[in-house]
Amino acid sequence: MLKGWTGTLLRVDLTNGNIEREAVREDWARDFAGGRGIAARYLSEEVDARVDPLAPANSIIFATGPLTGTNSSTGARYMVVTKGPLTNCMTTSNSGGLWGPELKFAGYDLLILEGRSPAPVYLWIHDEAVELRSAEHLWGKGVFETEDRVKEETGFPDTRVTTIGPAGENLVKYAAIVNDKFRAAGRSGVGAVMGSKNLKAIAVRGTGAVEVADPAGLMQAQWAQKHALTQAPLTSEGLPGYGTLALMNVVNEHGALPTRNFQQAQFEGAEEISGERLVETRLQTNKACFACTIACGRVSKVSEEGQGRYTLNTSPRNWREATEGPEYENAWSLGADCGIDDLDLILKANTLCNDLGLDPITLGATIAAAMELYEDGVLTDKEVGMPLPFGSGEALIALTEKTASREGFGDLLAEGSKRMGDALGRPDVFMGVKGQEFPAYDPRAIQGMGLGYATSNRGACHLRAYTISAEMLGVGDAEGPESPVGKGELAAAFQNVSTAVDATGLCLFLTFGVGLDEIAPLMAAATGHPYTPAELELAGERIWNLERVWNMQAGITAADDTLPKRMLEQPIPAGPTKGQTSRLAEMLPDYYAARGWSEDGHPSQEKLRALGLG
Amino acid sequence: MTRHVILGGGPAGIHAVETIRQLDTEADVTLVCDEAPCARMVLPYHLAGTIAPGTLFTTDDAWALEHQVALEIGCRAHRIDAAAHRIELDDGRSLDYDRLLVATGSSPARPPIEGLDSPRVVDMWTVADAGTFLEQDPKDVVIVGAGFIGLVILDALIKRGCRVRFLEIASVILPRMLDANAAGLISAHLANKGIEILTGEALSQIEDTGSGCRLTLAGGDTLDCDLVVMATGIHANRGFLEGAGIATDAGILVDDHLRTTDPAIFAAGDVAEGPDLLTGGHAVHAIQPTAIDHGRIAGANMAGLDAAYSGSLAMNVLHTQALESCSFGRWSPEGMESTGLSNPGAGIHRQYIWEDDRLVGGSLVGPTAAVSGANDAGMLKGLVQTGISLGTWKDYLKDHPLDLRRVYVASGAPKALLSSNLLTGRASTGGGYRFPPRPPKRPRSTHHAVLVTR
Amino acid sequence: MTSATRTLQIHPDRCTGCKQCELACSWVQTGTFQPSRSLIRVHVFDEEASFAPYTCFQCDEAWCMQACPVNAIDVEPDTQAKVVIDDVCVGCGLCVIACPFGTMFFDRGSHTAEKCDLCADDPACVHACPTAAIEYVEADPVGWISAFGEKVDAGRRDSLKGEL
Amino acid sequence: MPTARFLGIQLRKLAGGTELSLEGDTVGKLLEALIAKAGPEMEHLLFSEGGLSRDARILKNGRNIGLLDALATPLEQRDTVTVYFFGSRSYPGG
Repeated sequence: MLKGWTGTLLRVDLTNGNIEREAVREDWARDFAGGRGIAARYLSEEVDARVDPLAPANSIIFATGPLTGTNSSTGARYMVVTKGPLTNCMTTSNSGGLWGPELKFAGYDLLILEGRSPAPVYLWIHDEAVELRSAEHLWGKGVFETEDRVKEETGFPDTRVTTIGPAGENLVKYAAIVNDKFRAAGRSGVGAVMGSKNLKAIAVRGTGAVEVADPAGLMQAQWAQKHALTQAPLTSEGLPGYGTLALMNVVNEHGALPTRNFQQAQFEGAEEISGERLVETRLQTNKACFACTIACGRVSKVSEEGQGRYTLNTSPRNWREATEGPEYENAWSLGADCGIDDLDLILKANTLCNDLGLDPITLGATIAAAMELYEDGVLTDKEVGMPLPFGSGEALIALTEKTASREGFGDLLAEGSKRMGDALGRPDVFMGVKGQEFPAYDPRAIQGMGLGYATSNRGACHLRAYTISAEMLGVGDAEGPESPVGKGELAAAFQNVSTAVDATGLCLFLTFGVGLDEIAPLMAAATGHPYTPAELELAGERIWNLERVWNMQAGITAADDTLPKRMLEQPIPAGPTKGQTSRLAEMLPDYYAARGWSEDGHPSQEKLRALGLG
Repeated sequence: MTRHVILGGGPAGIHAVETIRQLDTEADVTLVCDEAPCARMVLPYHLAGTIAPGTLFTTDDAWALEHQVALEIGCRAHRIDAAAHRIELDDGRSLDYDRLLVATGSSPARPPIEGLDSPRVVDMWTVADAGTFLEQDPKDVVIVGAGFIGLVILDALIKRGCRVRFLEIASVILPRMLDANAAGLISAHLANKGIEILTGEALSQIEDTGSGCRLTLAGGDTLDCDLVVMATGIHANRGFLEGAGIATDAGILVDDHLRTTDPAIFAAGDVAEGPDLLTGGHAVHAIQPTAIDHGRIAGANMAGLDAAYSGSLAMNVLHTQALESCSFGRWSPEGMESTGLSNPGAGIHRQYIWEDDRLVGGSLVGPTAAVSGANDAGMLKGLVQTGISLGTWKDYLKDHPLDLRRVYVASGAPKALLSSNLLTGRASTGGGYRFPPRPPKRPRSTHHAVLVTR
Repeated sequence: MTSATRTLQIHPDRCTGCKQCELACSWVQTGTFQPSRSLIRVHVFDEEASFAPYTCFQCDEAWCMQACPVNAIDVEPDTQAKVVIDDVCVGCGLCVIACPFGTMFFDRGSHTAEKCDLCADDPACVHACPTAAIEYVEADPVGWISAFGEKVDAGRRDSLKGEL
Repeated sequence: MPTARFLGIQLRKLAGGTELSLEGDTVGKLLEALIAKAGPEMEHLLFSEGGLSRDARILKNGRNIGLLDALATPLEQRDTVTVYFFGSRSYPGG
């Protein structure tokens, strides 16, 4: 087996409690590079694409990459790969923290969880010893309390826990899986899949080692990688200083900050919820995931004025005044998108999302859509149970809790804004792709981003093709954000590279400082397979195509590679990007061509053969 | 020139010698010892065959030369003439002293049972005992007494391929180290490994069958085995003190300078009943760390330093078939407030024993990664040792029994510990009773170069 | 503190909790990445927003060295580091329970005690720390650990106030 | 006068505020006025590499001046110039 890998996967059949160890297929390991790739390969082999995501026949795979657990900077990631209930597509949700490396140290590259347990259980992995334990007493508990209690039950101070909260148990379509209390595989409802399997948590204590093929080579490559990260302003100053929230003012200045469910593209309260404001008034320290030398995580407290108004004792046993976050995306979804400019309130809502196990992006976006419907008179106080105008923090907090428990109006919110809009006869309020809500960049303002959203295999997502740096931040020689020219190729290239990075076990944020030129030597030294930048990019393309083919088997067509009408037809009303709409129709053919796909978005047989998928 | 006589070559005696020598290069020092001074804690590893035999011994001629010590090996103290400052040896000689240290340790206590004189019945206390065992190379062993002394050799015997059974008169094992719950967890673990522990069983007779031993229990049942190891407790070696006029109780009573009621006589180690750190009273703590503390404090005071001892702390650590346990201070929660967590299925136990908001004892049981592979064992010791008031952190530790690290750091214990040491501010120096030549300088690992080269 | 020797001086305010020091230390011990074998452990106390690497203070008393029944721990003359001599150590574990700082470890693989030896005067953790939160300088460690303890303690007390 | 707006705490400190009114009929002139006011450290930040620093981002009314006429981009009284630093190496391929 390649080094960097443990070579072992753990297969757990929750239906009958069988636990088996299996050798990881080395050819797949090599060709799909790791994490997101090999998990996609296993899922496509083992799960029928037409499966109901919440049925026992769906599997959920937790996968690390070859660099997870090494000292390569950001080697912290694990991926959750499954068919997502929000999108009915293959989803690949990524998380950092400490859990992924711990799984590796316990001796496993992947966990494949199948079936459905007859009663709530959690999985306890202590090196070779693996067992399913009853989780009846944990069912209904929040993430924070669950982590503490499971940790105590294992008896090890250093046990790492990944868990769902009540949202996952209640099959909220966008329930998250949360590890280390504040790190989440957040999107597409992976937590609901876990909940559907009656699997509450996975606790891991690993005392073993990750071995590498070429120690001297790896050390050289990781010093080079870390040095490059210290030279790039964003990874050395921007992210450590402001976290991802550095983007709030920037994106707003560019006129690309979606506001009030994408009715505007600039938010007058952006400064109030910006990274600058967080640092000045609430930030306690920055915090890193395992092995990360960037450390963009935020440990924050509510401001002096917010004290008392927003106590963060969401769990009696755990978190006190300090909390983590918010990330840019969350501050946007819970803030600008809902017309809320109160950072303390956002901190509280964000903490609630962590404890309840909810994806804050979709939650905020769904509430924003509901706010629009309320202001349009489609929803009333009676249906919602409270007034729901844009800017209502009280409603945001109350509905966050009701969504996780599916109580009252929360039951509809728990379905996400697409299903909610459909149910209320207003499909136009859904701002997303393939059932998943947009993140925090207006696709009308940044053309390539819109294309990336439309073609993303897991529904709207900023992490599949973060063309922001090329288009908006003026790095490289890409056309400006308003131009559709060249964006097909740009989006495809970004998708391939991002996918490759996801497979390695490293964090995408590292690409603000280094590229595949620096990552390939890490992979080569760790695994012993002579990966080149080109081979890694090819692996990314291979994975992307595999996901696409599987999604098409699941029923996705080119018609799903689209954006809501508002994005295509309704111009941005004001600000620097006034008058712009998405020119998706001009970009899509370029994209398909760049991908070597047919005009109707099918990967050609030739392309698939070239990628070894045919 | 002061004449120092040290009776006993265990850790207390050796440390006393070295401390005296560090402080006074001129003094006359004599060490009396019935066998070559050795480290009793090492016997199990000697039995297992995992160490070089030389590791057992703590002195040799070179050491004696370096420390300018007159070694009197192979004899024992017979009687003390305190008025004359003279000690009579069992070989008829006598030694005069200005300062005398009694560090004669303890010996196995054997119950009054028939048949203990058989060569197939051994103690496990001296190098000679171990030699007797190794000569017979038994394959089927019964250990009488499931306390620390019995259990500490278990892993070694298993490693030798022995079948091991324990016979314990009490209803639980390790009664002087862990509470019944924790001990029960170890019993269950050992039972899972196929090691029989017969508790609540009294031994009435041992019969040498010519090829082995037959043990008869009080209830009439019999057990056959190749060899019996007696591990039923110890008693202090202080018979020779009779008539010396020195106050004794459970051991020789000493003050915080390790001085007995006779100002010229000091006592240390298993034989001494010295200050108890936790109670402020006196206690016998027959363990290696106490012996060393005693030896250093006694030696320092004998050499003229004014070193007061705040008291000894009971502590034990045990490895039993990949399950580790350790305890500090009060190990029994009886009559005390105790908190913690217990997960018998996983072999996990943590207990904190409280007096107001101070930890006065505690124990940990679990795999290496939960006990000695974590920071927690030492931190628990530090909190008990400093006796620091934990205030509201007590409640926190009750709620979060695994999060000892945070409590420890917040308690200020590290500061208190860094700012104090045993011998009135003197830093410990290396060397100890190490044999010359000193071990080579520790080299950097080869991986180090790979990592730091850029 | 013996003069002119260096200690690991920790700057908790710089620590991000990334554990690169643990990775480096375990690498030096094993040639693999195995944080469970690291002799430096990062405390991440989120609620107090306080992080710090934590390892042997090379304390004056050297409880571990004093407790060892076979003298497997010695003072390295150049650095004053207390070091374990592997082939002398029998693995009894007494040093682990004697050290009141919790910085002695027992390795189940080699069955020997392990502790920080300052990498023979060139600590790998110092090289690995991306924020210079670990420095190898002449300084008294009492200072940083006291201040860190006070911060962690205060964080708790403040938050209790909020609960009342 | 056109308004200059600054993002990032350090830059705001250096500039002496979040927003300033500064003279200048082009972006270049406005930046000169900024440097005259804020001092050599600002100049070093903005122009350390012979031209405009690689990581400096200048927007005129939300549009990157790199997509307009760079420093020659004309300004009118009601225009807003946003200055921030945001570095990144391009990927893919780099």
